[in-house]
Amino acid sequence: MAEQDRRGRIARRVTLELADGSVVNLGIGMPTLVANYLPPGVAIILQSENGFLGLGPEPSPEEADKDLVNAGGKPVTILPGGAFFDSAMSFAIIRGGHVDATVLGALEVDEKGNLANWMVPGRRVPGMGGAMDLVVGAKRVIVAMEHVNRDGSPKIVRECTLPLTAKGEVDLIVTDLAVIEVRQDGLQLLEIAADTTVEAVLAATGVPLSVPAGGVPVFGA
Amino acid sequence: MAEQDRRGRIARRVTLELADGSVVNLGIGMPTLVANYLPPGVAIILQSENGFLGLGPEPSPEEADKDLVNAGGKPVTILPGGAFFDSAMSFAIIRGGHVDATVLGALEVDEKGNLANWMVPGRRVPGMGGAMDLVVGAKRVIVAMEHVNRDGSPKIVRECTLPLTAKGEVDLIVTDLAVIEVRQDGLQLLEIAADTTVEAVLAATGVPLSVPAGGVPVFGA
Amino acid sequence: MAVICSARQALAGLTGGMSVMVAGFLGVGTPEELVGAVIESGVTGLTVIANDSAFPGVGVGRLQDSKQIGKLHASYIGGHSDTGKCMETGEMDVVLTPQGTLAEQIRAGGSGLGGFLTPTGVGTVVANGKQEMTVNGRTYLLELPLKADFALLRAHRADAAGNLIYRNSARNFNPLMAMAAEVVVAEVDEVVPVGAIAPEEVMTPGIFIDYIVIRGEKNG
Amino acid sequence: MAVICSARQALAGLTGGMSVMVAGFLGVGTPEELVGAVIESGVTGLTVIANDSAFPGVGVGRLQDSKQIGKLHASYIGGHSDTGKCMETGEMDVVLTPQGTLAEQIRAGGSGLGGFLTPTGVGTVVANGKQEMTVNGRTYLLELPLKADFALLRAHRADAAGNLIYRNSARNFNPLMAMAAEVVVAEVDEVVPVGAIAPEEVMTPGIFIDYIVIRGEKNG
Repeated sequence: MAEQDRRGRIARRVTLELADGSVVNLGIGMPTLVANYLPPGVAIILQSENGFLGLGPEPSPEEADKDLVNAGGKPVTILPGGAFFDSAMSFAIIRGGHVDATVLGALEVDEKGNLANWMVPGRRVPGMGGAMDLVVGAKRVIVAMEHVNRDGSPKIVRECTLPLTAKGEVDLIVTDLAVIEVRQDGLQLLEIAADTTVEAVLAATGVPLSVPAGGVPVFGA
Repeated sequence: MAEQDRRGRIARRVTLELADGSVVNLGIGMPTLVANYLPPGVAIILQSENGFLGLGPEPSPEEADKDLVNAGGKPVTILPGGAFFDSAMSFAIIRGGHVDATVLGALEVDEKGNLANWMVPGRRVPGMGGAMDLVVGAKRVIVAMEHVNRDGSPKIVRECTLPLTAKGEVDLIVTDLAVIEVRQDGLQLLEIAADTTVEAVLAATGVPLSVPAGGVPVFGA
Repeated sequence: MAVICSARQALAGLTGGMSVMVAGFLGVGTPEELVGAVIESGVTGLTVIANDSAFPGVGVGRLQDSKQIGKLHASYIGGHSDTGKCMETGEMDVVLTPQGTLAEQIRAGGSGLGGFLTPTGVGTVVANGKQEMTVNGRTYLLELPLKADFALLRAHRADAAGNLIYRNSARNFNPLMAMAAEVVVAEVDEVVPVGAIAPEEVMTPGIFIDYIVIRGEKNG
Repeated sequence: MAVICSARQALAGLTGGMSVMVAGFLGVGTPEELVGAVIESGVTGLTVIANDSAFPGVGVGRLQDSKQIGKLHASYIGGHSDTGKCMETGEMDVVLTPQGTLAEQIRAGGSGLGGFLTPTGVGTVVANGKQEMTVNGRTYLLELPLKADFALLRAHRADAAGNLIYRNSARNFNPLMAMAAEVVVAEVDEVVPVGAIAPEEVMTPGIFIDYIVIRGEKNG
C-alpha cells in the first residue's frame, strides 16, 4: 500500500472519532489531512494554536493573506463564525480543556499513554511548540501515525525511550494497521485494518496488546 | 472651613502630583473630585477598574448609558482614545504597574505607609473591591483624606489598628491640613495648608513628623 | 454548539447546592432574566461567584433578597446590607476576595492553571490560611482557581454560533466566566446570523456557550 | 503617550545584552522594520523572547542570521537550523518552553503576577529544575514571569493615542508583549486620528505604547 493511501486510511479512520460540532486541533503534517476526510453531515471547528477558531481550507495563491496562516505557517482561511485571539487566550482554550480532541503524530507511544513526539536527542531538537499544552489540555488525545518506523521497528512500545511530550495523556492510537485504546491496564486492540491480521499487528507492536475474545472488527476496507 | 472647601483644597493639591499624560485611578468618593481640578494643559488618562481607560465626565441624564458606569456604579462617559476590556485585563493593568498613580481615601495611614481603608470590624465590612490590587499595583499611591476623624482623633497614626488594605505601599498623604511623604525613616512634612500652623498639624497627627529645618511651604492659599 | 432556548430550559440542570458564576459589576453586565429564572427555580444553597452582591432588587442582589445563596465569593458587598448581616450571623459563608484576584481566579479556572502568585493581599487578612511564596525577593500569595457548574452571562449580541459581543463596561467578568463553567448560558439582546460578527470583533468565542437566551422572549 | 518616530529613534536606548521581546509566529506578526533596525544597531548578546526563530531571513530568524542573540526563549526553533546548531555548540543559550507556558509567562510579567501553576510539562524535561506543586491532587509546575527591556510589536493600525489593532492571526504574542516590557515599540501600517478606533475595537490600549513606527517611512 502506498504511503499516501496509508495516510488517507488513517485520516479517514480518525474522522470517526470526531463528533459533529466538536472543537479539534489537528497537528502539523498528516493529522492535517483529517479535515479532508470528514463524512457528510459532520462539521468540526478547527482550532489553530497561533490564534483562531474556525480554520478553513487552503486559499488559492491569489487569495492567500500573509497575516492568516496555520500553526505550520502555511496560508489558510477562516470560516464564517470563526474568531481571532491572542496566544494567551489560544492556550487558555487548549490548557483549559475547551478542545475536545487533538490529533497528533508521534515518534513513540507507550502502554502507559506516554507520548514522545518533539525531539530526538543529538539529532533534531525543533522545540515542542504547542504540542505539550495540547496533549495535556485536550479532552481526548488521538495519535495518528504509521504503525512502524521506516526500518520496521515498532513505534508503539512498552516504555518511551525518547524525551516525553507528556505523561499518560494519550487516549487512542490510530495507525495504518490498527486502532488501539490506551486503558488503565494497558493497550487494547480495538480494530485492525482490512488488509492485515491480528498476528501481524501484534508482531509489529513493541508491547503486548489485549485482543478481544470474540474477534477484532475491521476498518479501512 | 466648610467640608466642601476642604475637599476641594485636597483635590486641587493632589492634581499637582499628576503629570500630563499619566494613567490614574481615582477612588470612589472624594478622590473622584480630583478630575475636576486639573490645571489647564494637564490631561490625565483615567482608568476605571470595572473595565476601561479614558473615563470621561458625568453625562446628562438623557445621555446616560446603563452599560457605561464607573467603579461606583455611577453613569459616566468614555473619551475618544479610550478602550474597553474585561476585568482580568483591567487588573493586569493595575497589578502590572501600568497605572502611574492611584488616589484613595483612608480610614488610617501609618508611618510605615500601611493603609487601612476597607473595613471596620463589627461595623462595616463592604469588601475591598479593587482597592487592594490598586494599592499594591499602582506606581504611586496617594492617600487623599481629611486630616482627622469627625471626633478630632488622628487618622495618621504610628501603627494602623484597623485591618490593612496593603502593607507599606502609601507614598504620599494629602489632607486639608498637610502634605506628608512616607519615607523609609518615617513621615516627612512637606507642606502645610495656608490656614494652619506646623504646631497644629503636629497636634492633629498621631505620630511625630519630620519637619524641614528651613520652614514648611504652604499650599491651598 | 449554542442552543437558543428559554431561560427556564437553559437552567433546567441547575439544582440546589450547585456553584454559579454570575457576571456583572454592580448589576451592569448581569443577566437579569437568567437571575429571574434562578429565583423561579427556587433552588437554594447555591455557591455564587460574582464581583459583588449589587443592590437590593438588582443583579446578584436579587439572589441575596431571595436567600438562595449559601456561599458567596465576591470582592464587594457594600451595596446590599443583607450580605454583611448574613455573613455576621453565619447564615451565609462570604469569601471576600480582592477584585483582581477574583478575576484572575476565574481566568485560571477557565485556563487550566492550578493557581497563580499575586502580591495583592500580602500582609492583610486576605493572606490568612494561604501559602506565601517568595520569588525574586518579593512575597506573593498562592491563589487557587475557581470553576463553577453554571455561568450566567449578559451579552449584547450573539451570532448563531454563540460568538458574543458585549457593550461598553458591561463586559467586565463576562468573558472570564464564559470559560470557567460546565454549562454556560448567555442572555443577549439579539442573535444575528453566522458571519454577521467578524472574526476580529468576537469578544467571546462561541465554543464556550451552551445556551443563548434572547431577552424578552417567552419561548418555552 | 506614544511618540511617532523612526525605527532608529525608537530603538536608541537599546544596548548590548538587553532583553528584547519580538512578537510574531513564524514571522507573521513580527515587525520586520524594527528587526532591521536592531540589526543596523549592531548590538549583540541580546536575550530574545519570541515564540520561534522563524526562518533564515524572516522575522526573528534575521537576528539569528546576524548572530545578535545570546540567549533565546522560544517554543519552536525547527524553522532555522542555525538555532539548534548554536544551542548544541553552546554559542547560544536556548530555553525551550511550551508555547502556552511562554505566552503565559509573558502575560504574568505584564500583569504583576509572580508566577503560575501549569500542568504542561509535568513528567518531561521541561520540569527539570522547576518546583512542582500539587493542588487538588493534580501536579503542576511553577513557572515564573518574563519581562524585557524592549518589546517590538507589529500592528496594523494605531491611533495617535497608541491604541492598536492587529490583523487576523498576526495578533498572536503582540498584545501580551505590549504589557511586559519597559520600552514598547509598535511598527504599524498606518496611524489614524484619536477617535477613529472605537473603544470596543481596541486590542491593545495605547497606554502601553512608547513609540510608533510607521512602515516604509524614513523619518529619522
